[in-house]
Amino acid sequence: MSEHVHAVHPEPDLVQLLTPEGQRVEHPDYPLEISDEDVAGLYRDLVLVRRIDTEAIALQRQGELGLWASLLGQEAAQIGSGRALKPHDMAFPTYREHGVAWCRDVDPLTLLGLFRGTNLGGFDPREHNFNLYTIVIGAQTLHATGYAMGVVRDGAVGTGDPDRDTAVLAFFGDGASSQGDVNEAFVWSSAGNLPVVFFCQNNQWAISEPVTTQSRVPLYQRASGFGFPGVRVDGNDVLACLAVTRKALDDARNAQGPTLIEAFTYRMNPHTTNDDTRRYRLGSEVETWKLRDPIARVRAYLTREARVDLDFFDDVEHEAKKLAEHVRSGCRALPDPTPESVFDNVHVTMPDELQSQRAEFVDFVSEVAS
Amino acid sequence: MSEHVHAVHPEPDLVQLLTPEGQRVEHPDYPLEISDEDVAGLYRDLVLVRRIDTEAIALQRQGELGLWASLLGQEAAQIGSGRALKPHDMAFPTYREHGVAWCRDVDPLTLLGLFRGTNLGGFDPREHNFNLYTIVIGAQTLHATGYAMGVVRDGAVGTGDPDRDTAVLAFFGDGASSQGDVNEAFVWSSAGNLPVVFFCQNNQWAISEPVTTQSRVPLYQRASGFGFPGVRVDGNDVLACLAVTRKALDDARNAQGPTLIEAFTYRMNPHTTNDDTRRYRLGSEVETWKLRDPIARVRAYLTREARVDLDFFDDVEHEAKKLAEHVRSGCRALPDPTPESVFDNVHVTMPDELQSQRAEFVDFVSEVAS
Amino acid sequence: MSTSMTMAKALNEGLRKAMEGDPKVVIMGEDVGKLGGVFRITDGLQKDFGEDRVIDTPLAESAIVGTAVGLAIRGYRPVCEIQFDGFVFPGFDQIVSQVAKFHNRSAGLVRMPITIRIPSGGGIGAVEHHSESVETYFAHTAGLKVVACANPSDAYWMIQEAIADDDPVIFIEPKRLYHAAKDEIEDAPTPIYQARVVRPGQHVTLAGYGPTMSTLLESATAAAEDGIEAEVIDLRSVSPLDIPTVLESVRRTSRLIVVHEAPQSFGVGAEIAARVTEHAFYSLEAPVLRVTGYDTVYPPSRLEHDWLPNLDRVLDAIDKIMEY
Amino acid sequence: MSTSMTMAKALNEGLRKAMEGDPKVVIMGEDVGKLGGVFRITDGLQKDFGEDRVIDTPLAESAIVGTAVGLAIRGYRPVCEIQFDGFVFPGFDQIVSQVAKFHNRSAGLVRMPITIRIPSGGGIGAVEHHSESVETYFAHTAGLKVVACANPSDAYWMIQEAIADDDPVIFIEPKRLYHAAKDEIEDAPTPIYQARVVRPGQHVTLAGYGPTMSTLLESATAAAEDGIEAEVIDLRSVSPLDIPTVLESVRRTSRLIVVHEAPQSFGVGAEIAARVTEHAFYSLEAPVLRVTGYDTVYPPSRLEHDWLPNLDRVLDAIDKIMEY
Ligand SMILES: Cc1ncc(C[n+]2csc(CCOP(=O)(O)OP(=O)(O)O)c2C)c(N)n1
Ligand SMILES: Cc1ncc(C[n+]2csc(CCOP(=O)(O)OP(=O)(O)O)c2C)c(N)n1
Ligand SMILES: [Mg+2]
Ligand SMILES: [Mg+2]
Repeated sequence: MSEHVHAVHPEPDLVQLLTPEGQRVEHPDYPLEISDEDVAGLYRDLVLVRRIDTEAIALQRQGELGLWASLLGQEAAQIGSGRALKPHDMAFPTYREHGVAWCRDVDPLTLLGLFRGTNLGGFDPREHNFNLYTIVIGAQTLHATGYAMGVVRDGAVGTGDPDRDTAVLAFFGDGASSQGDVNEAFVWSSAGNLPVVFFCQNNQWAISEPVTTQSRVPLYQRASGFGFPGVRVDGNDVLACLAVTRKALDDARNAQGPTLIEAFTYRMNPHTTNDDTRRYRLGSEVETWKLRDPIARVRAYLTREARVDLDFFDDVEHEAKKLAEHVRSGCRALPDPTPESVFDNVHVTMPDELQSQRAEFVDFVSEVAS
Repeated sequence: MSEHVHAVHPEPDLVQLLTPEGQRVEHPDYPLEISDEDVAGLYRDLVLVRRIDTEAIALQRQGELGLWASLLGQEAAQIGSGRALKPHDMAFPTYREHGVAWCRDVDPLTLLGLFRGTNLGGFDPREHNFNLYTIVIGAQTLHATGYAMGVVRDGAVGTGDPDRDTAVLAFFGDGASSQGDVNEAFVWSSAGNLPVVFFCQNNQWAISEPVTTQSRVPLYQRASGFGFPGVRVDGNDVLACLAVTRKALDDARNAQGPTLIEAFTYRMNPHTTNDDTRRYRLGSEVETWKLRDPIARVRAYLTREARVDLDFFDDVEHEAKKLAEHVRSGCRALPDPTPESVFDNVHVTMPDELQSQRAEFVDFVSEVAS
Repeated sequence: MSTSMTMAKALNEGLRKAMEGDPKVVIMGEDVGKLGGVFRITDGLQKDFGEDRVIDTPLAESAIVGTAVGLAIRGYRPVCEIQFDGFVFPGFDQIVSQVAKFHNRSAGLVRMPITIRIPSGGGIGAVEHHSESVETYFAHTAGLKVVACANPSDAYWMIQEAIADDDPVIFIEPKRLYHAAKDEIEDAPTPIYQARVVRPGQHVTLAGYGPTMSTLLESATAAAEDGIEAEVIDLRSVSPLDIPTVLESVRRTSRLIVVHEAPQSFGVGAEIAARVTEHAFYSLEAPVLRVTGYDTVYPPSRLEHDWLPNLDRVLDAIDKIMEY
Repeated sequence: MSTSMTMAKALNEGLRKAMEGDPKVVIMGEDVGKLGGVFRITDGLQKDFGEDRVIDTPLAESAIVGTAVGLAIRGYRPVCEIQFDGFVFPGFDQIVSQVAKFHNRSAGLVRMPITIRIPSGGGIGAVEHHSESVETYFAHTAGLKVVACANPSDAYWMIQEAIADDDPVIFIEPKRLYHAAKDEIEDAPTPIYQARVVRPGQHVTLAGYGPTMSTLLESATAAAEDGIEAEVIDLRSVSPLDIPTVLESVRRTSRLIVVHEAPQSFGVGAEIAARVTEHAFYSLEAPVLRVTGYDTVYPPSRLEHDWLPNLDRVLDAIDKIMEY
């Protein structure tokens, strides 16, 4: 592959509603009416999901989790997009959307089983309209596309009934944009004019590979080649992410078809707790991005422009502490699965051969135990 | 999938140098200096490959071939692109590029083994720099991309030496544009700035599916999303196909990276000799396209504007007859493979287990024979 | 409906019944609409059930399967058609890592009632990639069921049972039998995951499935002329395997020959041989023999009839096994 | 170079030797460059051989394999790294339909000297899709060779032999042994497609490969304390299988247990059982037994050690087989 310059600076075409300094700016295509309470609510979300992340990393260090994929730096992208969803919309995450899970009222503990090694997900995606985490890169974008096909067949798009019209939000990363599955999802949703929004968190890195390994042009432009709109948003700006995703989801619900959103953000932590960034990226890059912190700008805005109660920030801090405790104790309390449970749910009805493997296994385990 | 209108009319953005009526027109981006002899040469190519196709269809009817994929209507796209290649360039066909094979000096008989069922291709792609036919849709676009990676590593691009700089030409169809592999090929060649030209023959159909099943926008636009140029050319205009492909190949050789060419053409015959078009398309559509015949316009041009010898057309007819005879008799004379040859070339060195399977098979076949 | 029909027609009727019976059943694949599929198995279904239920998809197998997963999550019961065996591989990841595992990953909370129809095997004089036997890849994958029909009646009933099954099913259709002789449709199905003794005999057991069953029956008839009574078993389900039915037979005959088109090594015959030998070790007078495709690339069509298991090769194996 | 090293280091040194020896060898995969791969197997190679020979590819397995085919046609000798076993499936079509068949389709005129390295198997406490055993899928595919290294010395030599082989090779690396104990690198290789008796014994034969070999050796040691001398065979090559070496052993021990992590059904053990039983029918005192992964989805890591073949399960099988 030929040489590339690795661009970390947002381009002019970036949608921004709140500057890194916390200045509210307007964008012609994305007007946003939002109350101070709501901004405060978003602040709360951002702080709390960052706290969940911090705790999970600590739990991994302590051996309580086998692995953790940190969302640090991507809180605004996830809360902005997550809060744009209606309860009956459906979200398809990768393995990093802990912030979106939060917006879907998924208890953080529900996410930990996969990383603790006590289950493979183990929840019902339909309970909170939030799919199982998907680790195989890109696969979930096709699931989202198929789900959207179902939505269309259920007559749940373009009816004008806000409680009926449904959109699907598919998350993926900059690296995933190279997978065949993701591009097939673009083909299908465009040709089928499906109610799906593709939300790409371009956090600049796919493990050790810079986004330039995947593409020499901004990723949001990919959509145009498939015949649907693409937009790049400041992924560290929760207001912009909210406004842009809301518009795209509305379009989807109104049978206007798919949109690709590229949230331009940064993976502040290593890829996962297993990764070592010193081998491939400069600390200075991380420093640059610290200046664009998604939380600091909202706090600056709230303190300067908005009238939140004096003790609001303390309350959020307090709430974060309580949440942290919930995550810590809850994680340790997660039940270990029973050995024989590996035979459950492989099939809806267990075939005889598996029954006998199970019986043998159960005898054996008890035998060894005794 | 939602409803689509099936557009068969070329769009304004179509590059055309020779009108269906045989009028030579100029295009600012694609000036073409070409002698009457060369146009006559192209005419000869067009007529001869159509004749090969006609004969192959007849041979299939007579049971001499198991199957044939007709190129009827796509002669100009294939001859124009094929003649733009230099000997040391490499072409990766699908299963329909008999015209390109012709331009690579591949004996038509070499192509027949696959369709007769006497081999699976059975030639060396490097002999004429023309790859084996590839039936798995889209797979060859990645082979072309990888070959181009090799070209770069051999320092055979951007040197300015015309005998050294090498381009790769990858063929695929409108249906193939939906495959993950094809889009991954776009990702890689763009990110790697590889010397590969993607030549999509949009013949409006993927078996029974109109191109609108695959995309709601013109296919050439796909390239822009990946960050490289795309152009739509009149696929029934051999001069335009020649000029556009020549330019794209030059760019590739000069390290300007990939280009996507969409040759807007039409599959005049059924998908293969097995297909029945009456189930899915109107005869009137075929009639419309007959008026855009790729050969008629060149003949009109040559008769009206060019000074070719009076007996030129007769000579070509005569040559076509001889070629037809070569194909007919040559096909019937193609040797049947020996039964035990199925064990050859599975591996470079035959593993013992396969040796014994072979031995058993040979005994057995002779036993039954006797 | 006439009760005698070809396998192609039986599949078509079975699909129609399934669609009539459950509005959540959707058919999706390449050319399944107006064309009715390249083998016409879905003939007329789009006309009768509409484009929303019989979907001509873009040309992408990974997406055919991947979107089926999403449809299943939304409550649909997708029936995917893979145009030819050799083209299932671009969809392999979605089948093996998503379809097969989703129910388990969701702790049994989400079901994947997906049927993947694959016209399979050789014998039709096709070009490369159109005659593959892919069942073993899926049989080795936990979470999938793999079945193969061998006659019109089973085709009619098994496709309906596969679609009704809440587990994902790989449905192997022996394409060379699609338009073979018509046959009666039985009034009731034999349960899909049960093997069936299609010819009784006491000297040797012949077990197969799908495309090879006719060869097995011919072989049994021919062997009978030499006084060897072969019991013929149509396994019907490759995974799960109905080993008890095979064991019951082998305990009587003491000899077993397994036949399939897929290459021999690491094929279905190996699993049957291993399991039967383990459970009927003292009943066997001879090792389990296999008559299968060879460990080669599927040959050019002019050679496929030498390559495929055929009457002579099965009779040869019978002679061999009787000599023990 | 020190002659004692971990398997990870041995693979790294082997790759280095291969690259030094042949300028056409290129390494390609996700994160193989600066990072040296998530397991550091390619550590330092991009620094020393440049970005053109150690290629950080876009995130697309089908393209990693598909472009390797094109590179091979152009005369290169690509070594593809698949980051984890579970992620080979998006590249499955290119491996099975292109890599495996190209040499045959070209009538032997084009070779596919492609090595596909797959860190495989479980035991490292990973999340889903990171502990799969995929060897059987490839062993059942004509045209591919499948090998597995079980110790640093084999890792060092076998990776070089695989790369030097003009046939495509699926190279299974037991990831949980990457950073296990160091071991001596032998001065010369045992030919890659030969099995090796790693411990002699006369009562029962234990055959395995890759990740399970350490378990087999521990089991043999434990069994010896009860006076049962188990002969342990490291198959090394899964396809082609070195059956003669296994047969020679079984003719002496009359008993065979095959061990692997992949699910039991339609797995490697079945093929070995079928073939050994066919060729040593009268030598066997007992059926071939299998100690393998179960026919389930790979379990969450907290359960993997119960699920994987382990000392107790192998000893249990030894007791069982000795009772025949
Ligand atoms: C098909 C597949 N190939 C490889 C991997 C290994 N892998 C896990 S995450 C990752 C990088 C993903 O990068 P990106 O899409 O940008 O998402 P991010 O991790 O940055 O959020 C890779 C290569 C995988 N999970 N699935
Ligand atoms: C992966 C794969 N899926 C399905 C097929 C079956 N098939 C053969 S040709 C074809 C249509 C191809 O259409 P297009 O790409 O437009 O090429 P054309 O035949 O029109 O030249 C299909 C679906 C195949 N060969 N490969
Ligand atoms: Mg990323
Ligand atoms: Mg076409």
